[in-house]
Amino acid sequence: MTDLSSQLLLYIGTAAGLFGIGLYGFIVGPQTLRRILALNIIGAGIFMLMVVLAYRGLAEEAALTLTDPVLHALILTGLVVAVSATAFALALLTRLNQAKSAQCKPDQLRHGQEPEQ
Amino acid sequence: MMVVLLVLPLLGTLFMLLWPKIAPLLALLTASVCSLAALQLLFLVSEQGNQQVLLAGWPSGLAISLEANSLSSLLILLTALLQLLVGLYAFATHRRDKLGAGFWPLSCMLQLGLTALWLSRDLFNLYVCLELLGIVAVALVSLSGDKAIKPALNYLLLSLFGSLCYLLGVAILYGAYGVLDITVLAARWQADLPSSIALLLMTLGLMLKAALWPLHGWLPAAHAAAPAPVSALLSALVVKGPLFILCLLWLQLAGATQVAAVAPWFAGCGLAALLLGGVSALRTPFAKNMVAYSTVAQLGYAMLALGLLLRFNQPLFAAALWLFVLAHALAKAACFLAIGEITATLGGKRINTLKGASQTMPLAMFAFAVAGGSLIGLPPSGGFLAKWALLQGLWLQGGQLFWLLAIVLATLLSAAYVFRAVVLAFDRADPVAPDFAPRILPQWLALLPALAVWAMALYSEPLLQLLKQEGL
Amino acid sequence: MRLLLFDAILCLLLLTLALASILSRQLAHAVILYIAFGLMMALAWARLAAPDLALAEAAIGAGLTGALCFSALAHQQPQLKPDVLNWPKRLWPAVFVLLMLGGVLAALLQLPPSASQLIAVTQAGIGNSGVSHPVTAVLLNFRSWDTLLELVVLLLALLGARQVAPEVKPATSWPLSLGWSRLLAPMVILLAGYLLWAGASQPGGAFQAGALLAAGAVVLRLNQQLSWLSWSNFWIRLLIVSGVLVFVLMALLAILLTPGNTDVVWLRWPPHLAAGIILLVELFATLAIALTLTLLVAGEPASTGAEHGCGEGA
Amino acid sequence: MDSAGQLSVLSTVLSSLLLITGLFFFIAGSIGMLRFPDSFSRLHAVTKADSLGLGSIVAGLMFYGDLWQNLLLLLIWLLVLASGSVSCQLLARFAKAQQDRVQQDKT
Repeated sequence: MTDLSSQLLLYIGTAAGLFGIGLYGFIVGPQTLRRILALNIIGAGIFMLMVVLAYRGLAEEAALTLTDPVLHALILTGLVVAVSATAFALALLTRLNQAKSAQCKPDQLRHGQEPEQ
Repeated sequence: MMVVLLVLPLLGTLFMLLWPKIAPLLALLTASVCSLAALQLLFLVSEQGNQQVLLAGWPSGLAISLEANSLSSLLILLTALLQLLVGLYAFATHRRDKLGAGFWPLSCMLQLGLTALWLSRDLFNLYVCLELLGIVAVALVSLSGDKAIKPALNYLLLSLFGSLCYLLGVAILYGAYGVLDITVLAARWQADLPSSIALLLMTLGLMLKAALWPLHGWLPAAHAAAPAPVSALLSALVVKGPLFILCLLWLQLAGATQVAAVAPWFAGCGLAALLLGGVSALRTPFAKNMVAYSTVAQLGYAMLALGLLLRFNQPLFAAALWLFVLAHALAKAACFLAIGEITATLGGKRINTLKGASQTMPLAMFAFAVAGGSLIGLPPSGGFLAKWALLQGLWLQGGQLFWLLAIVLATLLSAAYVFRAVVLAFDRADPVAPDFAPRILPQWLALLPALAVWAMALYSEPLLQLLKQEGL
Repeated sequence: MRLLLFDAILCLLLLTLALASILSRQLAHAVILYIAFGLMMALAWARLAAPDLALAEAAIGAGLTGALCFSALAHQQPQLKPDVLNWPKRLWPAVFVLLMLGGVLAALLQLPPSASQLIAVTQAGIGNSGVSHPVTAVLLNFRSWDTLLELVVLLLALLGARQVAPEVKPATSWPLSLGWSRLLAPMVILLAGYLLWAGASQPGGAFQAGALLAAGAVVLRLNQQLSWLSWSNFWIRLLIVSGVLVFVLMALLAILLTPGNTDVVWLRWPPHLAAGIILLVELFATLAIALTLTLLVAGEPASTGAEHGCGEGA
Repeated sequence: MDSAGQLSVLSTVLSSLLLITGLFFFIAGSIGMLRFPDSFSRLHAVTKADSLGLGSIVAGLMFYGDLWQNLLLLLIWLLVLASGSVSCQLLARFAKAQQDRVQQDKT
């Protein structure tokens, strides 16, 4: 079925597994921060797949002494884009939480006092 | 010429960030110069044929390739003109609507992202453009403050997820074929399992980003929460970017068996979007949500045309697809600007705000009605042209009664939600304050694209010819 | 065989950490587990012959994202009771995920074992690219348009984040951490300079150097140093923008310098000038990346407690 | 592991011993962090085990490297030591401040 070596298979399987785990986390949630983490895990899985694909030639063909630099460059670009998006998402989340806590402050105070009484 | 179109918005953005005080001026200047350049590019393409550039002067495959065909240059022209128009509107109303200074550089970046996307023919470069577009769109939505943060965050997360799906598809394709250039890839394409899975993943991501049914859930909230000029840009242009890539993938890459398998699904999704989006637009109590749902419905037409094009390979459907995109962009910009102007002046978000608008704000209401006419597809508007091409194509195929009936039903639905607003507007107006003086300039600006979409009918022949041969 | 065992353990660890991060009860644990995951990921990439990516992932995937997550965590409402999902809510997503995973795996297993032919093309072109490290050549010469757009995306993230987040509250510092951060600063600068310079021929480059510089600057910022480092300062803004600006100006200059009447090609560096141009572009890109990342992390509103946590993450 | 062949038996045994000691400290520290009740004792476990464990691992590895590599290894250890103690102090201060706040609330 496949011509890949067992080492490559292992890593490819892991990459796909990470994609699956992240996907599950993204769908199930429930907190937004966790969904952002899940997106990052999906991203890590995809980048890992790309790293393995770049490593492919090195593992299988003795003639090649080089990993695929194009894929490596793509991953670097992708990493930067991913971290930018994550940073923006987290900034939005912070703002959302601030707005929420400004709303809930009276509530929370009441809640904090309850156990002591 | 392509270089100018890419460099100008980029430099414009940078200078705006350095000197925020003159940002509006720079934005308008950039948009107008870009419009001229886009017009020239269109002439150039129609005279000399497609312009292809391999960036940085490296051999094909290694370098990123850009290509300007007549469709891309038409879309670039549309982008630049709408930017100019919306920029003028935003400039005219930014004091009243408290539009932050952040709008100008962001809108300029939006232009850069869109132009880069229309030109790019490289899978990974398209990914970067998509991300740029997605983040700009979210940043623009979040301009309207606290109430927009939640929809913006939701939009961002889904959009990121969509791009990651697309990226996974790109990774699989690169793993299988070792190239990213779409033309090179098309030559080596084999309809095997990896390529099918990759195509499906990319389609999933792009459908999510383009808010195509059934993945449209984020759109109404996000577009309704944004400030009026931003909603106009988002609805008119941003959702078309992923749609463009989707068409690029299925029309240029996919093999015959893959196309045959997926075409009915596309058409079905398009139809469902038309009907369900129309019903939602009819039922929502908020004015901007109505316009946003109508975007979902109208994107259904494009999807339907794509599905039919893939199935029958009839050039009329290609023309219909892109005519829908053009007509919808103009009409929706007019709708959002008009509704935004009316709700901002009369105060209130519900559709009831429109009550009596035909007397208090006749110009804006006229703009809405005219644009609505194109959404319905009344002759001789751009929407009518598109629908006519679609119907004609179906007629030529013969025996497609089901689709014909469905389109008629969808037309009735869109007529219903447009007339719902218009009828309210002809109701008797609530008494207004004696010093009530709606501003004229923004209303005229909302009317302009509405008139332009009717003027499209004047150029129906060349447009049809151009888009029919293009296909993509 | 022994190495295969190592690979297997590493992969298992990666999967476990990811799963634990997704399923853990508390958000704080999820973030910590994610950071550990990022570090393991860097190890895996180093194992897969991608040292520059491992550097970048350790700095960004683990460090930067972790720091950002921690500072967002500080603003999270304390969770009173963990959300418990009922079975159907867990089952359907799981079924969907398994279906999708099956499809992806089926596709991946059919990929050919041979690498792309682009490697040969890259090697043929590298002589004229101005640098000898292939990844840098791809980033800044062969596919420089991607890199330019990537810098724009980074700038954009800063714009967006600034737009939604209010100003930072001043917090107190503490002599020991201040002293240590000051001691670290010159070392960080030295190392970043080395990374940047080495990027031309070995693993390293603008992004890694920028991330490192940013880490140093963030630590200083958290100790109330570098108060001039803010968006309202024109020169800082100029430096942040210069990453893209110098890139574009160089491209325009390169067009002007192209001899003869050959048609204009965007972003083509003349071979004899390429090395200099790339170094210049990288230098400004590094500064811009460092400043952007610093403002992204430290410019966020944060209370004192959050900032300590943040420093730890970085 | 091919350089191991050049080492004498004594050095191999010594370096292995050091490496095992280091690993033991790491494991003990990790268990301590997971099992200890409050933040102070957790910090104690982690930082102590880290500096000692890393120290012995670095020492164990030094048998394999040349002078320059050994200097680098030493530098790594020193840096980790310093930043570890600084961050430990920071965390402890933070934990103390929190404890004080809780006590103030109670009184």
